[in-house]
Amino acid sequence: MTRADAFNDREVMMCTVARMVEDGRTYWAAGGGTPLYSILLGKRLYAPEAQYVTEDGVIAPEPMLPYEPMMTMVASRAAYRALSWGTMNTAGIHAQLGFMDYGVLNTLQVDQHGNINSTCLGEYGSDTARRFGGPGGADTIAACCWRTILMTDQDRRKFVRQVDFISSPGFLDGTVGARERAGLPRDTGPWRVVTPWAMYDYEERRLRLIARVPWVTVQEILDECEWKPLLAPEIAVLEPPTEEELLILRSELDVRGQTTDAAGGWVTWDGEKYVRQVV
Amino acid sequence: MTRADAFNDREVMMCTVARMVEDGRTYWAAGGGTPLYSILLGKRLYAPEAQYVTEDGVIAPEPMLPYEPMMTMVASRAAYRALSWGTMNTAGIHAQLGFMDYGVLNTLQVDQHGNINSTCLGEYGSDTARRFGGPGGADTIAACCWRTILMTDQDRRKFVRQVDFISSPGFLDGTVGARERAGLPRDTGPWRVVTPWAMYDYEERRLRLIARVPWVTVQEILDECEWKPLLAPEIAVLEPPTEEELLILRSELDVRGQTTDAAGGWVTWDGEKYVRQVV
Amino acid sequence: MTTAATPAASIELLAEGQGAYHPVDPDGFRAWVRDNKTRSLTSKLMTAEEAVRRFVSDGDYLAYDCNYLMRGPNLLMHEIIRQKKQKLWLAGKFTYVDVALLVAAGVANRADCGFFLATPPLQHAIREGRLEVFEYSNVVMTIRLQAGAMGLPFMPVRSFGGTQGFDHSGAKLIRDPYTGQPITLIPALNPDVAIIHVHQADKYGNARVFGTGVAHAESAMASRKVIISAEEIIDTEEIRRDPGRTSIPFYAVDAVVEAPFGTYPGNCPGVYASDPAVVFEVFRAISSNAVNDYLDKWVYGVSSHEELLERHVGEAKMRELREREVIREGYRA
Amino acid sequence: MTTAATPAASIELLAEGQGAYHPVDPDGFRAWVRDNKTRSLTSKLMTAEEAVRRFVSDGDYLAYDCNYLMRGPNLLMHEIIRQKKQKLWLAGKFTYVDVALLVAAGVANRADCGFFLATPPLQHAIREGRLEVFEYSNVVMTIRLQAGAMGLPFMPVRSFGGTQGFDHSGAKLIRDPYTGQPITLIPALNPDVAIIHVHQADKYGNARVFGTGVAHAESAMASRKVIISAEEIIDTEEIRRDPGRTSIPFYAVDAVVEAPFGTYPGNCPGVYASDPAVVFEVFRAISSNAVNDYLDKWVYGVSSHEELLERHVGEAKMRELREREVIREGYRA
Repeated sequence: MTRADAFNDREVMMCTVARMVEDGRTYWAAGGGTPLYSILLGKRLYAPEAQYVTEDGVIAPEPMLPYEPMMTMVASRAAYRALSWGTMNTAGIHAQLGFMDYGVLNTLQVDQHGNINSTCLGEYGSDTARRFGGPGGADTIAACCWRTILMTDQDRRKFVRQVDFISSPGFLDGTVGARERAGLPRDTGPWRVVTPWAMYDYEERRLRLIARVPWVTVQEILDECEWKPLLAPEIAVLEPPTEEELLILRSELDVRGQTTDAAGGWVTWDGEKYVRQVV
Repeated sequence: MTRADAFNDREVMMCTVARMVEDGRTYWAAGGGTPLYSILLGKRLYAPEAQYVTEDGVIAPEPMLPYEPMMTMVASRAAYRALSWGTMNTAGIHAQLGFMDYGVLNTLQVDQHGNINSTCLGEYGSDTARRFGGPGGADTIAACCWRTILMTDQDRRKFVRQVDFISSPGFLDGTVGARERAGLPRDTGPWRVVTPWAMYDYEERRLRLIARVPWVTVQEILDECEWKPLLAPEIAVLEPPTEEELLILRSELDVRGQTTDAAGGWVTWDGEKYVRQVV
Repeated sequence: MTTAATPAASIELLAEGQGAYHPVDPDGFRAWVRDNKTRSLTSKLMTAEEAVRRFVSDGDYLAYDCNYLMRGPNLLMHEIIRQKKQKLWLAGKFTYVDVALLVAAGVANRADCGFFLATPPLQHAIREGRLEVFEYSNVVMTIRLQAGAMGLPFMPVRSFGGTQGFDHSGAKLIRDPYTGQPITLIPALNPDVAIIHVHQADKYGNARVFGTGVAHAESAMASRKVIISAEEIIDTEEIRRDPGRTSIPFYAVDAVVEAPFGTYPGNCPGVYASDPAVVFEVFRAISSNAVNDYLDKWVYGVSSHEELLERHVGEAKMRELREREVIREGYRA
Repeated sequence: MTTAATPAASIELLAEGQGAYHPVDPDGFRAWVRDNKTRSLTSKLMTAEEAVRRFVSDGDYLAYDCNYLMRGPNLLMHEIIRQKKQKLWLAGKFTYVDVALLVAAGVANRADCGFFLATPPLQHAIREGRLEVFEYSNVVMTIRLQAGAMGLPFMPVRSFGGTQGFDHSGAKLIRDPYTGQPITLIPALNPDVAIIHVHQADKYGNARVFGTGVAHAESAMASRKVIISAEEIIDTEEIRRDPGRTSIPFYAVDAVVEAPFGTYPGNCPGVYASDPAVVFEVFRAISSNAVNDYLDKWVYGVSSHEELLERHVGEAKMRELREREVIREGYRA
C-alpha cells in the first residue's frame, strides 16, 4: 500500500471512513454521496463482509458501478444484486429495531454535543435564515443506528457551540439521559466525526479531537472550530490515502468526480512532506 | 328458478345470505365455513362483481373449487387467481381503513344488542365455563366492516339477553355512542342476523325480527330465543332455496358436505307445504 | 370492557410540536372510502388531463412517490402545473427538485419537509411567505403515511424526539404507558391525493412496482384520491397469474393513466435510464430562477406527455435510454 | 425540542385490560439484536434438532406461522415436542390444532388467544390450570407482532375496544391526543422465538414465502430468535436475481433448517397438498385424549422428520401429495 502523492480533501475523508468499515457489521449510508462511497471503498478493500442499506430499502446490494449521474437510490445499478428490496420504511424500521450498527452521514453544522443541523443557518424563521434541505434520512440514522459517523468539512462555521437548528439528534444538551428523555433508543448517539483534517470522538458526550492528518497541526484544526473541542491526551496521526484507495475511488466508484471534485483543498507530497492548498 | 323440495337448515341459511350479496361491494368472509360458501354462492348466481377477502389477505380470488378438506385459507385453491395476496394484517388493515363493506361471520351466541360470543359459555374463568375458540377474525370484522351479517343457529341458547362473554362487539350496552366510546370506528355495527328460520335487523341498536321462512311461525322462532327480540310491524316471508342454488352449493361448492351436512333440521316439501324435521 | 373497573388515570403529555399539520381524521377517511372508492372492477383508464382535472383540487394535500429523478409521476406533475392548480400542500420527502419546481410553478404553497433541495429561489419563496414549511424527516413522513395507510390517528416512533423539527411539527412526546419511558407520537398523514408512477397496472388499478421505493403502497392506501400512471397497462389475467406481485389493489385507485416514459426525464428502474441532460437542466432551472423557461419548454409548450415525448425527446433518444438501462433482473414478474 | 415551552399536560387513560402479557421492552429487544444477531453472511444451516436445542428454551414465548394445517413449521413443532421443552407461552392465532397439541404434549402452559380449537381435552387443561389463556383476536395478535416488528412498544388499533377480551388482555383505552376520541392501544409482541416454514431460503436465512400468509415477516422481525425451515435451500445467487421476492432478510434469522415436506401433514401451497387422513387423525387425537398415540407414532417414535417421512409417509404418498397440488402459478419467483 503506497502512500499517495496527490489527493483532495474529500478523498482524504472518504479514505479515512473507509478504513473504519468493519466486516460483519451493518451500515446505513445516508444519501448517495461521500457516506456511500466511503462504505463502498471500505467494502472493496478492507471489509468485504460489511453490509449496507440505503434509504430506499436496498439491503446488502452488489451495485453495478459506476452509477448514473445522481442515481444513487431507487435506481437499478444502485440496487443491483441486493439480498432484499424494500422501501423507506424498511430501512427506517430495521434501524429502529436495532439492526443497523453504523450510520454514516454528512451535515452542514455540528455542535459540541454532536447535534446535527441540515435545516437552516441563522435563526429559524427569521428573514436572514438560509434554508437547507432538511434532515432527510439523517434524523433516523442519528436516532436509531447504534453508532453514527458524521462526515463534514473542517470549517469554523461548521463546528459551533450550538447548532442553529437541531435537525438530527446528537447528545442534545449533553446531560446524562437527554436522548432517552426525548424518547430515543437507549445506548445510541454520535460516535465519530471525520473531516478532511481530523477525527473526533465524544468524551462524556462532548466532542473531542483524537486524530489529525499529517499536513495540519492541532492548532490549525482548532482555528477551524468556532467552538473548541476537547483534546484527547494524545492526538493520533492519520495515514494519508494510498494509491490503491484513490485508484478505486476514482476509477471504479466516483468516476465522474461528482463527489471527489467538490470544492475544498488539494494535498500534494512535495518530496518531504504533504502540503495543502486551497483550490 | 324452481323452489327446491328438500334441503337442510344450513343450506337455507346460506341461500338466504347468498341473495343478500351485492355487486360492487366488498365482503370479508370469516373463516371458511358457511360465510364463505354463502358469498361464493351469491357471486356465482346473483352478484358476480361482488369481491371478497379472507383473513389471510386474499383479495378478490377466483378460487378453484372445490377446496381440499379444511383448506379454505392459505391454500392455493382458495387463493387462486386473486388480484392480490397479502397476509392477515392486509385484511385487518383494509377493513380498518373502511374498504370492507360487509363482514359475514358466524357465532356461538348473540345478544339483544348484537354482541357476539365465541369465547366461552358460562362465567368466564369459572370451573363450569366451557371454552370455545375465541374471536379469530370476527372481532375485527365486527369492529371495522361497515355492516356485519351474522349467521347462527336458531336456538334459544344462542339468542340471549346478554352474551356470557363479548368476544366481538355489537352495540355493546346498546346506548347511543357506546361503540365510539370504546374506540371503534363511527357508523359501524351489526346489520343483520340470519338463521335457518329467520332474519333480524336492529331497531335503535336492538335485535328485531324482520322475516321468517315459510315453514316456521313467528311463535316458533320466539320460542327459540331466550331473550325475545323486537318484532317488525310486518314479518316478511323468505323464499326457500331454489333447485339451482342447491345444485351449485352441493355440486360446485361444498361437494363434500362438510358445511351443509352439519347437524340441524331437514326441510321437505310434502306437496302442500314445507315440513321441517330434526335429523 | 363493560366489566372493566379500572379507575380513570392519565398519561403524561411531555411536549407538543407547534406546527400545523394536515388534519387527522380516521373516521372521516373511512367515510370517504365508503362513499367514493369504487369496489367493483370498473375501468379507471383515462388521460392525465382528465385524471388531474377530476382528482386534484386546489388546496389539496399532495403526496408524490418517489421523485422527479427516480420513478416520479412526472407526467402527472407536469399536468398539475399545466392545469395551474393552486395552494397544494406537498409531502416533501426524499425529493431533490420537486418542491422547488412546484413552488416556482405557483401550484404549491406549503410543504412538510423530509428532504428537498432548498435552492436560492426556494429560499426566497420561503422568506417571502410563498412557501410555508413544516419540519419532519424522510422516515417520519413515510411512517406518517403508514399510519394513514393503517387507518390510525397516530403512530409511535423512536426517532425525531429531541430535534427542533419536532417543535415545528405535529409530533407529541408522551410517557409510554407500557414502558414508562418517553416516546414520540407522530400524526397520521392521509393526503387528499397521491400521484404514483408504477411499472405495470391493469385498467382497474391493480398495480405493480418493481425494485425499491419510498412509500408507494402507503401513499396509495392512505390517500383519499389516488392517480396511478403506469409504464404499461397489462391484462387483469396477468395480475391474477401472480397475485403476490400486486403492490396496490384496485379498490384504492381512482384513476389509471397509461404512461410509457411517464417518469421522463427521471428513470424507471429496469425499463429506462434517466436523461442526464434534462436532469441537469431542471437542476439549473430551480437554482437560477429559470423555472419558467423550463416549464415553457417541457410543460406549457406541449399539451400532453405524448407531445412532450414526440417533440422534445424522440424515438432515438427513448431507445437510447432504454438501452442504457442494462439491468432487467428483478423488474419483471 | 430543547426550545419547547409547552406546559406539561396529560392524556386520559380510560380503561386498562388486566391480563398478563409478554413484557414490552423495545430497548431490551434492540440490545438483544445488537448482541446476538449475526450481520455477516454466515451459514446458519443446521438440523432441526440443533436449531431447537439451541434456540428454543423452556419458558420461551413462541410464535409459529401459519398453523399445523397450513404451511406450519410442523417439523420444528414436532422437534420441540420431542425435546420436551417446558412452559412455552404460545401466540395462539389462526390456529386449529396447534395449541391443543402442544398443551397435551406438555410443552406449553400459556396461550394468547386469537383463535384455536378448544377441544374437550383442552377445556380440561384450562380448568385444571395446565393452560392459562389471555384474550386477543387474530388481527390484534398480528398487529401486536407488527408493532414488535417495528421496534415500538405499542400500536393503536380500531378494533378490540368494547370486548371482554380487552379486559383479559394488555390493551389500554386512551383518549387520542389527535382526535379527542377514545382509541385502543395494544402492547407490542416480541416473541422469544419464532418458527416459520418458508418455500425457499438460502443458507444465510434470506427467505421467500409465496402465496398468502398470516404474519411470517412480522414474526421474523419481531422475535429474538428465529428458526426458518425451508422447503428448499436455494443459492444466494438466486436471491440476488430477484430481491423483491425476499420476505425475510438474513440478519433476522438465527437458524435455517432444510425441510422438504417440512409442513407435512399440512399443505405447502404451490408445492404439495395436505394429507387429509393424517389431518383428520390429529383432529381426532386432540379431541379425544388420544394425543399420546398420535405423538407416539409421529413424534416420539421417530428421531427426525426424515425418519417420519421415510417410515410413515413414503415416496409414493409424497408424489401423490405433490401431484394433488395442481396450482403452481404465483408460487415461484
